[in-house]
Amino acid sequence: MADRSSIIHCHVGPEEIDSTKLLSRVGSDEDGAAILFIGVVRNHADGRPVSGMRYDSYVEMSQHELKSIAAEAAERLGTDRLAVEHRTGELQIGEISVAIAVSSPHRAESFDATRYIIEEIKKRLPVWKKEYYEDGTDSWVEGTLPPGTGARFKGSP
Amino acid sequence: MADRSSIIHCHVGPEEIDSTKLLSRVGSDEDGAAILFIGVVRNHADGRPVSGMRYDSYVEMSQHELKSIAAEAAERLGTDRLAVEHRTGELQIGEISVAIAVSSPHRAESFDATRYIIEEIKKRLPVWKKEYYEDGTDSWVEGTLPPGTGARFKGSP
Amino acid sequence: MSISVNTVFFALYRDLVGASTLAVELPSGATVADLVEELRGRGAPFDSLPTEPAVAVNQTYAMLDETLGSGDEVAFIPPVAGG
Amino acid sequence: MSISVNTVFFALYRDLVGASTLAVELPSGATVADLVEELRGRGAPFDSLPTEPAVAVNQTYAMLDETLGSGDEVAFIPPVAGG
Repeated sequence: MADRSSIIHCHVGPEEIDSTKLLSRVGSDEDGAAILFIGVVRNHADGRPVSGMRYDSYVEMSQHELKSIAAEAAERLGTDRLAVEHRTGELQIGEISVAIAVSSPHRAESFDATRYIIEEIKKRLPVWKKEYYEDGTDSWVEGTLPPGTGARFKGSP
Repeated sequence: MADRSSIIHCHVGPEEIDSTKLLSRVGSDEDGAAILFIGVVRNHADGRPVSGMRYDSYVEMSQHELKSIAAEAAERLGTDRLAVEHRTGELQIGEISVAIAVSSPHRAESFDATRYIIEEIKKRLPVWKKEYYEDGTDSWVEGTLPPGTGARFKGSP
Repeated sequence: MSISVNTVFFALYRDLVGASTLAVELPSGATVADLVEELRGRGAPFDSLPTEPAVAVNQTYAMLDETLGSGDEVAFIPPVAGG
Repeated sequence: MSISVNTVFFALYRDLVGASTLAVELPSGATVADLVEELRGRGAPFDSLPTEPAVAVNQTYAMLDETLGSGDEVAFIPPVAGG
Protein backbone atom coordinates (compact mmCIF):
# COMPACT_ATOMS: atom_id res chain seq x y z
CA MET A 1 0.00 0.00 0.00
CA ALA A 2 1.07 3.57 -0.52
CA ASP A 3 0.14 7.09 0.45
CA ARG A 4 -2.71 8.09 -1.81
CA SER A 5 -5.05 10.92 -1.03
CA SER A 6 -7.89 10.29 -3.47
CA ILE A 7 -8.83 7.40 -5.74
CA ILE A 8 -12.17 7.03 -7.48
CA HIS A 9 -12.34 4.22 -10.00
CA CYS A 10 -15.62 3.32 -11.78
CA HIS A 11 -16.22 0.90 -14.64
CA VAL A 12 -19.21 -0.70 -16.36
CA GLY A 13 -18.52 -3.31 -19.02
CA PRO A 14 -18.23 -6.96 -20.03
CA GLU A 15 -14.80 -7.62 -18.50
CA GLU A 16 -14.55 -10.19 -15.72
CA ILE A 17 -14.29 -8.48 -12.31
CA ASP A 18 -11.11 -9.16 -10.33
CA SER A 19 -12.25 -8.31 -6.81
CA THR A 20 -8.82 -8.79 -5.24
CA LYS A 21 -7.36 -6.28 -7.67
CA LEU A 22 -10.22 -3.90 -6.96
CA LEU A 23 -9.52 -4.02 -3.23
CA SER A 24 -5.81 -3.46 -3.81
CA ARG A 25 -6.62 -0.30 -5.79
CA VAL A 26 -8.01 1.55 -2.78
CA GLY A 27 -5.61 0.88 0.10
CA SER A 28 -3.55 3.67 1.62
CA ASP A 29 -1.08 3.83 4.49
CA GLU A 30 -3.44 6.30 6.15
CA ASP A 31 -6.28 3.78 6.29
CA GLY A 32 -7.15 1.36 9.05
CA ALA A 33 -10.14 -0.31 7.41
CA ALA A 34 -11.25 -1.51 4.02
CA ILE A 35 -14.33 -3.29 2.73
CA LEU A 36 -14.94 -5.31 -0.37
CA PHE A 37 -18.55 -6.03 -1.32
CA ILE A 38 -19.36 -8.43 -4.13
CA GLY A 39 -22.66 -9.29 -5.73
CA VAL A 40 -22.68 -12.72 -7.34
CA VAL A 41 -25.14 -14.65 -9.49
CA ARG A 42 -26.95 -17.11 -7.25
CA ASN A 43 -28.58 -20.38 -8.19
CA HIS A 44 -32.13 -19.48 -7.17
CA ALA A 45 -34.66 -16.62 -7.33
CA ASP A 46 -37.93 -16.65 -5.42
CA GLY A 47 -37.56 -20.39 -5.02
CA ARG A 48 -36.94 -21.09 -8.74
CA PRO A 49 -33.67 -22.73 -9.80
CA VAL A 50 -31.62 -20.30 -11.88
CA SER A 51 -28.97 -21.42 -14.38
CA GLY A 52 -27.51 -18.03 -15.36
CA MET A 53 -28.09 -14.33 -15.80
CA ARG A 54 -27.70 -11.69 -18.48
CA TYR A 55 -26.93 -8.08 -17.56
CA ASP A 56 -27.81 -5.36 -20.07
CA SER A 57 -26.86 -1.74 -19.50
CA TYR A 58 -27.05 1.71 -21.01
CA VAL A 59 -23.30 1.65 -20.62
CA GLU A 60 -22.33 5.29 -21.25
CA MET A 61 -25.02 6.57 -18.90
CA SER A 62 -24.17 3.92 -16.28
CA GLN A 63 -20.57 5.14 -16.30
CA HIS A 64 -21.73 8.71 -15.58
CA GLU A 65 -24.23 7.61 -12.97
CA LEU A 66 -21.70 5.37 -11.22
CA LYS A 67 -19.22 8.25 -11.04
CA SER A 68 -21.94 10.46 -9.53
CA ILE A 69 -22.77 7.82 -6.92
CA ALA A 70 -19.09 7.39 -6.00
CA ALA A 71 -18.59 11.16 -5.77
CA GLU A 72 -21.64 11.45 -3.48
CA ALA A 73 -20.30 8.68 -1.25
CA ALA A 74 -16.93 10.42 -1.08
CA GLU A 75 -18.43 13.79 -0.26
CA ARG A 76 -21.12 12.71 2.20
CA LEU A 77 -19.38 9.85 3.94
CA GLY A 78 -15.86 11.08 4.33
CA THR A 79 -13.88 8.65 2.24
CA ASP A 80 -12.44 9.26 -1.19
CA ARG A 81 -10.73 5.99 -1.85
CA LEU A 82 -13.26 3.81 -3.62
CA ALA A 83 -13.50 1.56 -6.64
CA VAL A 84 -16.66 0.16 -8.23
CA GLU A 85 -17.20 -2.13 -11.19
CA HIS A 86 -20.42 -3.49 -12.68
CA ARG A 87 -20.33 -6.23 -15.24
CA THR A 88 -22.50 -6.66 -18.33
CA GLY A 89 -23.27 -9.66 -20.52
CA GLU A 90 -23.90 -13.34 -19.80
CA LEU A 91 -22.84 -14.54 -16.34
CA GLN A 92 -22.67 -18.00 -14.80
CA ILE A 93 -23.70 -18.97 -11.27
CA GLY A 94 -21.05 -17.72 -8.82
CA GLU A 95 -19.67 -15.03 -11.14
CA ILE A 96 -19.33 -11.50 -9.81
CA SER A 97 -21.81 -8.97 -11.24
CA VAL A 98 -20.81 -6.00 -9.09
CA ALA A 99 -17.90 -5.21 -6.77
CA ILE A 100 -17.30 -2.24 -4.49
CA ALA A 101 -14.05 -1.58 -2.62
CA VAL A 102 -13.70 1.22 -0.09
CA SER A 103 -10.79 2.14 2.17
CA SER A 104 -10.87 4.70 5.00
CA PRO A 105 -9.06 5.69 8.19
CA HIS A 106 -11.82 4.17 10.38
CA ARG A 107 -14.31 1.40 9.75
CA ALA A 108 -17.59 3.33 9.97
CA GLU A 109 -16.91 5.35 6.80
CA SER A 110 -16.06 2.21 4.83
CA PHE A 111 -19.22 0.44 5.95
CA ASP A 112 -21.43 3.46 5.25
CA ALA A 113 -19.90 4.27 1.86
CA THR A 114 -20.10 0.66 0.66
CA ARG A 115 -23.73 0.38 1.70
CA TYR A 116 -24.59 3.73 0.12
CA ILE A 117 -23.03 2.77 -3.18
CA ILE A 118 -24.77 -0.60 -3.52
CA GLU A 119 -28.17 0.84 -2.54
CA GLU A 120 -27.84 3.69 -5.06
CA ILE A 121 -26.68 1.30 -7.78
CA LYS A 122 -29.86 -0.67 -7.29
CA LYS A 123 -32.02 2.46 -7.41
CA ARG A 124 -30.37 4.42 -10.21
CA LEU A 125 -27.96 2.53 -12.43
CA PRO A 126 -29.53 1.83 -15.85
CA VAL A 127 -28.88 -1.89 -15.72
CA TRP A 128 -31.34 -4.73 -16.32
CA LYS A 129 -31.04 -8.42 -15.74
CA LYS A 130 -32.64 -11.40 -17.33
CA GLU A 131 -32.80 -14.62 -15.37
CA TYR A 132 -32.44 -17.95 -17.13
CA TYR A 133 -34.21 -20.74 -15.31
CA GLU A 134 -33.29 -24.40 -15.11
CA ASP A 135 -36.55 -25.24 -16.93
CA GLY A 136 -35.38 -23.39 -20.07
CA THR A 137 -37.54 -20.27 -19.62
CA ASP A 138 -36.27 -16.78 -18.85
CA SER A 139 -37.58 -13.41 -17.66
CA TRP A 140 -36.50 -9.84 -16.96
CA VAL A 141 -36.06 -9.31 -13.24
CA GLU A 142 -38.63 -6.90 -11.85
CA GLY A 143 -36.92 -3.58 -11.23
CA THR A 144 -37.30 -0.24 -9.50
CA LEU A 145 -38.40 3.09 -10.98
CA PRO A 146 -35.35 5.38 -10.90
CA PRO A 147 -35.81 8.73 -9.12
CA GLY A 148 -35.80 11.99 -11.07
CA THR A 149 -38.09 10.96 -13.92
CA GLY A 150 -41.61 11.34 -12.57
CA ALA A 151 -42.42 8.00 -14.19
CA ARG A 152 -45.52 6.06 -13.16
CA PHE A 153 -46.97 2.82 -14.32
CA LYS A 154 -50.75 2.74 -14.39
CA GLY A 155 -52.16 0.09 -16.64
CA SER A 156 -48.89 -0.44 -18.51
CA PRO A 157 -46.00 -2.85 -18.22
CA MET B 1 -18.07 -21.81 -5.61
CA ALA B 2 -20.03 -24.81 -4.42
CA ASP B 3 -23.16 -25.70 -2.49
CA ARG B 4 -22.25 -25.41 1.16
CA SER B 5 -24.82 -25.08 3.87
CA SER B 6 -22.67 -23.96 6.80
CA ILE B 7 -19.09 -22.78 7.19
CA ILE B 8 -17.72 -21.18 10.31
CA HIS B 9 -13.97 -20.65 10.30
CA CYS B 10 -12.19 -18.78 13.13
CA HIS B 11 -8.49 -18.38 13.80
CA VAL B 12 -6.27 -16.30 16.07
CA GLY B 13 -2.52 -16.54 15.58
CA PRO B 14 0.70 -15.14 14.13
CA GLU B 15 0.15 -16.34 10.55
CA GLU B 16 -0.17 -13.71 7.83
CA ILE B 17 -3.82 -13.24 6.81
CA ASP B 18 -4.68 -14.05 3.20
CA SER B 19 -7.90 -12.08 2.77
CA THR B 20 -8.58 -13.36 -0.75
CA LYS B 21 -8.42 -16.92 0.52
CA LEU B 22 -10.67 -16.02 3.43
CA LEU B 23 -13.32 -14.66 1.07
CA SER B 24 -13.09 -17.74 -1.13
CA ARG B 25 -13.79 -19.92 1.92
CA VAL B 26 -17.31 -18.62 2.39
CA GLY B 27 -18.90 -18.47 -1.07
CA SER B 28 -21.79 -20.72 -1.99
CA ASP B 29 -23.92 -21.11 -5.10
CA GLU B 30 -26.91 -20.13 -2.98
CA ASP B 31 -25.45 -16.74 -2.14
CA GLY B 32 -25.91 -13.46 -3.98
CA ALA B 33 -23.71 -11.27 -1.79
CA ALA B 34 -20.43 -11.45 0.09
CA ILE B 35 -18.41 -9.00 2.14
CA LEU B 36 -14.79 -8.92 3.11
CA PHE B 37 -13.78 -6.53 5.88
CA ILE B 38 -10.12 -5.96 6.68
CA GLY B 39 -8.51 -4.01 9.47
CA VAL B 40 -4.99 -2.82 8.63
CA VAL B 41 -2.22 -1.11 10.55
CA ARG B 42 -2.32 2.57 9.66
CA ASN B 43 0.51 5.06 9.78
CA HIS B 44 -1.02 7.42 12.33
CA ALA B 45 -2.94 7.43 15.62
CA ASP B 46 -4.49 10.55 17.13
CA GLY B 47 -2.23 12.61 14.89
CA ARG B 48 1.01 10.82 15.86
CA PRO B 49 3.05 9.05 13.17
CA VAL B 50 3.04 5.30 13.81
CA SER B 51 5.75 2.97 12.54
CA GLY B 52 4.28 -0.41 13.51
CA MET B 53 2.08 -2.33 15.91
CA ARG B 54 2.29 -5.37 18.16
CA TYR B 55 -0.79 -7.49 18.85
CA ASP B 56 -0.81 -9.65 21.99
CA SER B 57 -3.62 -12.06 22.73
CA TYR B 58 -4.84 -14.61 25.22
CA VAL B 59 -4.92 -16.92 22.24
CA GLU B 60 -6.86 -19.92 23.54
CA MET B 61 -9.58 -17.72 25.00
CA SER B 62 -9.68 -15.56 21.87
CA GLN B 63 -10.34 -18.66 19.80
CA HIS B 64 -13.33 -19.57 22.02
CA GLU B 65 -14.62 -16.02 22.07
CA LEU B 66 -14.29 -15.60 18.31
CA LYS B 67 -16.25 -18.81 17.77
CA SER B 68 -18.96 -17.53 20.11
CA ILE B 69 -19.14 -14.23 18.24
CA ALA B 70 -19.38 -16.02 14.89
CA ALA B 71 -22.06 -18.38 16.18
CA GLU B 72 -24.07 -15.42 17.49
CA ALA B 73 -23.80 -13.68 14.11
CA ALA B 74 -24.95 -16.85 12.37
CA GLU B 75 -27.91 -17.36 14.68
CA ARG B 76 -29.09 -13.76 14.98
CA LEU B 77 -28.38 -12.49 11.51
CA GLY B 78 -29.34 -15.38 9.32
CA THR B 79 -26.08 -16.31 7.71
CA ASP B 80 -23.89 -19.25 8.56
CA ARG B 81 -21.11 -18.87 6.07
CA LEU B 82 -18.46 -16.78 7.74
CA ALA B 83 -14.72 -16.77 8.29
CA VAL B 84 -12.75 -14.61 10.72
CA GLU B 85 -9.04 -14.35 11.44
CA HIS B 86 -7.17 -12.13 13.90
CA ARG B 87 -3.43 -11.87 13.73
CA THR B 88 -0.95 -11.65 16.61
CA GLY B 89 2.65 -10.46 16.80
CA GLU B 90 4.56 -7.61 15.18
CA LEU B 91 2.85 -5.98 12.18
CA GLN B 92 4.05 -3.41 9.67
CA ILE B 93 2.04 -0.49 8.30
CA GLY B 94 -0.48 -1.79 5.76
CA GLU B 95 -0.51 -5.36 7.11
CA ILE B 96 -3.86 -6.95 7.90
CA SER B 97 -4.61 -7.41 11.61
CA VAL B 98 -8.15 -8.73 11.27
CA ALA B 99 -10.27 -10.03 8.38
CA ILE B 100 -13.91 -11.03 8.26
CA ALA B 101 -15.61 -12.70 5.29
CA VAL B 102 -19.34 -13.33 5.16
CA SER B 103 -21.49 -14.71 2.36
CA SER B 104 -25.30 -14.77 2.29
CA PRO B 105 -28.25 -15.06 -0.08
CA HIS B 106 -28.97 -11.29 0.18
CA ARG B 107 -26.77 -8.33 0.99
CA ALA B 108 -28.37 -7.13 4.23
CA GLU B 109 -27.35 -10.23 6.19
CA SER B 110 -23.74 -9.95 5.02
CA PHE B 111 -23.51 -6.28 5.99
CA ASP B 112 -25.14 -6.85 9.38
CA ALA B 113 -23.12 -9.95 10.24
CA THR B 114 -19.80 -8.35 9.26
CA ARG B 115 -20.55 -5.27 11.31
CA TYR B 116 -21.70 -7.34 14.29
CA ILE B 117 -18.52 -9.42 14.26
CA ILE B 118 -16.08 -6.50 14.10
CA GLU B 119 -17.92 -4.57 16.83
CA GLU B 120 -17.98 -7.60 19.14
CA ILE B 121 -14.30 -8.33 18.44
CA LYS B 122 -13.48 -4.83 19.63
CA LYS B 123 -15.60 -5.23 22.76
CA ARG B 124 -14.80 -8.77 23.81
CA LEU B 125 -11.77 -10.37 22.19
CA PRO B 126 -8.83 -10.56 24.65
CA VAL B 127 -6.41 -8.81 22.33
CA TRP B 128 -4.16 -5.85 23.12
CA LYS B 129 -2.10 -3.69 20.84
CA LYS B 130 1.03 -1.68 21.40
CA GLU B 131 1.74 1.20 19.04
CA TYR B 132 5.32 2.01 18.05
CA TYR B 133 5.74 5.66 17.15
CA GLU B 134 8.10 7.21 14.64
CA ASP B 135 9.86 8.99 17.52
CA GLY B 136 10.96 5.66 19.05
CA THR B 137 8.46 5.54 21.91
CA ASP B 138 5.59 3.10 22.26
CA SER B 139 2.39 2.63 24.25
CA TRP B 140 -0.48 0.23 24.80
CA VAL B 141 -3.57 1.39 22.96
CA GLU B 142 -6.35 2.41 25.33
CA GLY B 143 -8.96 -0.32 25.32
CA THR B 144 -12.50 -1.13 26.36
CA LEU B 145 -13.71 -2.99 29.45
CA PRO B 146 -15.16 -6.27 28.25
CA PRO B 147 -18.76 -7.03 29.33
CA GLY B 148 -19.53 -9.83 31.78
CA THR B 149 -16.84 -9.09 34.35
CA GLY B 150 -18.27 -6.30 36.49
CA ALA B 151 -14.85 -4.62 36.30
CA ARG B 152 -14.47 -0.95 37.15
CA PHE B 153 -11.47 1.29 37.31
CA LYS B 154 -11.56 3.83 40.11
CA GLY B 155 -8.17 5.13 41.01
CA SER B 156 -6.27 2.40 39.20
CA PRO B 157 -4.77 1.99 35.71
CA MET C 1 -40.21 23.71 -38.03
CA SER C 2 -39.53 20.24 -36.73
CA ILE C 3 -36.80 18.46 -34.78
CA SER C 4 -35.40 14.97 -34.95
CA VAL C 5 -34.56 12.98 -31.81
CA ASN C 6 -32.86 9.62 -31.43
CA THR C 7 -34.85 7.26 -29.24
CA VAL C 8 -33.17 4.29 -27.63
CA PHE C 9 -34.89 1.25 -26.10
CA PHE C 10 -33.41 -1.09 -23.52
CA ALA C 11 -34.16 -4.52 -22.08
CA LEU C 12 -37.91 -5.14 -21.78
CA TYR C 13 -38.74 -2.11 -23.93
CA ARG C 14 -36.39 -3.28 -26.63
CA ASP C 15 -38.17 -6.63 -26.58
CA LEU C 16 -41.61 -4.94 -26.73
CA VAL C 17 -40.72 -2.51 -29.53
CA GLY C 18 -38.53 -4.92 -31.49
CA ALA C 19 -35.88 -2.26 -32.09
CA SER C 20 -33.03 -0.73 -30.16
CA THR C 21 -33.03 2.75 -31.79
CA LEU C 22 -35.45 4.84 -33.78
CA ALA C 23 -35.22 8.38 -35.21
CA VAL C 24 -38.42 10.35 -34.55
CA GLU C 25 -39.54 13.68 -36.08
CA LEU C 26 -41.38 15.99 -33.68
CA PRO C 27 -42.70 19.54 -33.86
CA SER C 28 -40.33 22.15 -32.47
CA GLY C 29 -40.94 22.66 -28.74
CA ALA C 30 -42.05 19.05 -28.24
CA THR C 31 -41.57 17.52 -24.78
CA VAL C 32 -40.76 14.00 -23.66
CA ALA C 33 -44.50 13.49 -23.09
CA ASP C 34 -45.18 14.50 -26.71
CA LEU C 35 -42.63 11.96 -27.92
CA VAL C 36 -44.28 9.21 -25.87
CA GLU C 37 -47.70 10.19 -27.23
CA GLU C 38 -46.40 10.29 -30.82
CA LEU C 39 -44.90 6.81 -30.47
CA ARG C 40 -47.88 5.24 -28.69
CA GLY C 41 -50.17 6.79 -31.32
CA ARG C 42 -48.48 4.66 -33.96
CA GLY C 43 -50.21 1.59 -32.52
CA ALA C 44 -48.58 -1.83 -32.16
CA PRO C 45 -45.91 -2.44 -31.00
CA PHE C 46 -45.39 1.08 -29.64
CA ASP C 47 -48.66 1.18 -27.72
CA SER C 48 -47.20 -1.44 -25.41
CA LEU C 49 -44.83 1.22 -23.99
CA PRO C 50 -46.03 2.79 -20.70
CA THR C 51 -47.92 6.09 -20.90
CA GLU C 52 -45.50 7.58 -18.33
CA PRO C 53 -42.17 5.80 -18.72
CA ALA C 54 -38.87 6.69 -17.10
CA VAL C 55 -36.63 8.39 -19.63
CA ALA C 56 -33.13 9.79 -19.84
CA VAL C 57 -32.34 12.69 -22.15
CA ASN C 58 -28.71 12.77 -23.22
CA GLN C 59 -27.86 10.22 -20.52
CA THR C 60 -29.48 12.08 -17.62
CA TYR C 61 -32.80 11.12 -16.05
CA ALA C 62 -35.48 13.59 -17.17
CA MET C 63 -39.06 14.50 -16.33
CA LEU C 64 -41.87 14.05 -18.86
CA ASP C 65 -42.31 17.80 -19.34
CA GLU C 66 -38.71 18.35 -20.43
CA THR C 67 -38.49 20.11 -23.82
CA LEU C 68 -36.49 18.26 -26.45
CA GLY C 69 -33.99 19.69 -28.92
CA SER C 70 -32.86 18.39 -32.29
CA GLY C 71 -30.30 15.61 -31.97
CA ASP C 72 -31.25 14.72 -28.40
CA GLU C 73 -30.84 11.11 -27.36
CA VAL C 74 -33.97 9.96 -25.52
CA ALA C 75 -33.66 6.60 -23.79
CA PHE C 76 -36.68 4.65 -22.56
CA ILE C 77 -35.56 3.19 -19.23
CA PRO C 78 -37.40 0.14 -17.86
CA PRO C 79 -37.38 -0.20 -14.07
CA VAL C 80 -33.73 -0.74 -13.22
CA ALA C 81 -32.33 -3.91 -11.65
CA GLY C 82 -28.59 -3.59 -11.31
CA GLY C 83 -26.33 -5.10 -8.68
CA MET D 1 -7.83 -26.40 53.49
CA SER D 2 -6.41 -24.26 50.70
CA ILE D 3 -6.51 -24.15 46.92
CA SER D 4 -3.96 -23.19 44.31
CA VAL D 5 -4.89 -21.12 41.25
CA ASN D 6 -2.81 -20.17 38.24
CA THR D 7 -2.92 -16.46 37.56
CA VAL D 8 -2.03 -15.12 34.12
CA PHE D 9 -1.18 -11.52 33.22
CA PHE D 10 -1.43 -9.94 29.79
CA ALA D 11 -0.20 -6.82 28.02
CA LEU D 12 -0.17 -3.80 30.37
CA TYR D 13 -0.70 -6.00 33.45
CA ARG D 14 2.21 -8.21 32.45
CA ASP D 15 4.35 -5.08 32.16
CA LEU D 16 3.14 -3.83 35.56
CA VAL D 17 3.61 -7.12 37.40
CA GLY D 18 6.77 -8.14 35.57
CA ALA D 19 5.55 -11.73 35.15
CA SER D 20 3.22 -13.59 32.88
CA THR D 21 2.09 -16.33 35.26
CA LEU D 22 2.03 -16.86 39.01
CA ALA D 23 0.69 -19.70 41.20
CA VAL D 24 -1.27 -18.37 44.19
CA GLU D 25 -2.46 -20.22 47.31
CA LEU D 26 -5.86 -19.17 48.62
CA PRO D 27 -8.19 -20.40 51.38
CA SER D 28 -10.88 -22.79 50.17
CA GLY D 29 -13.99 -20.87 49.04
CA ALA D 30 -11.99 -17.83 47.93
CA THR D 31 -13.47 -15.64 45.21
CA VAL D 32 -11.89 -13.64 42.41
CA ALA D 33 -12.11 -10.57 44.65
CA ASP D 34 -10.19 -12.43 47.38
CA LEU D 35 -7.47 -13.27 44.88
CA VAL D 36 -7.18 -9.61 43.82
CA GLU D 37 -7.01 -8.53 47.47
CA GLU D 38 -4.38 -11.18 48.26
CA LEU D 39 -2.20 -10.05 45.35
CA ARG D 40 -2.57 -6.32 45.96
CA GLY D 41 -1.82 -6.92 49.65
CA ARG D 42 1.64 -8.10 48.66
CA GLY D 43 2.58 -4.53 47.78
CA ALA D 44 4.68 -3.51 44.78
CA PRO D 45 4.41 -4.39 41.98
CA PHE D 46 1.04 -6.08 42.60
CA ASP D 47 -0.60 -3.04 44.16
CA SER D 48 -0.48 -1.41 40.71
CA LEU D 49 -3.21 -3.83 39.55
CA PRO D 50 -6.74 -2.35 39.61
CA THR D 51 -8.91 -3.05 42.65
CA GLU D 52 -11.68 -4.28 40.34
CA PRO D 53 -10.03 -5.69 37.22
CA ALA D 54 -11.67 -7.63 34.42
CA VAL D 55 -10.83 -11.31 34.78
CA ALA D 56 -11.48 -14.53 32.96
CA VAL D 57 -11.69 -17.82 34.85
CA ASN D 58 -10.78 -20.81 32.72
CA GLN D 59 -11.01 -18.64 29.61
CA THR D 60 -14.49 -17.24 30.28
CA TYR D 61 -15.15 -13.71 31.53
CA ALA D 62 -16.11 -13.87 35.20
CA MET D 63 -17.52 -11.59 37.90
CA LEU D 64 -15.51 -10.65 40.97
CA ASP D 65 -17.72 -12.72 43.28
CA GLU D 66 -17.12 -15.96 41.40
CA THR D 67 -15.78 -18.71 43.68
CA LEU D 68 -12.50 -20.26 42.60
CA GLY D 69 -11.51 -23.93 42.61
CA SER D 70 -8.11 -25.55 42.80
CA GLY D 71 -6.33 -25.53 39.43
CA ASP D 72 -8.44 -22.68 37.99
CA GLU D 73 -6.72 -20.41 35.49
CA VAL D 74 -7.45 -16.80 36.39
CA ALA D 75 -6.44 -14.28 33.74
CA PHE D 76 -6.16 -10.55 34.46
CA ILE D 77 -7.57 -8.88 31.35
CA PRO D 78 -6.61 -5.27 30.62
CA PRO D 79 -9.16 -3.27 28.65
CA VAL D 80 -9.27 -5.02 25.26
CA ALA D 81 -8.21 -3.40 21.98
CA GLY D 82 -8.50 -5.94 19.18
CA GLY D 83 -9.34 -5.32 15.56
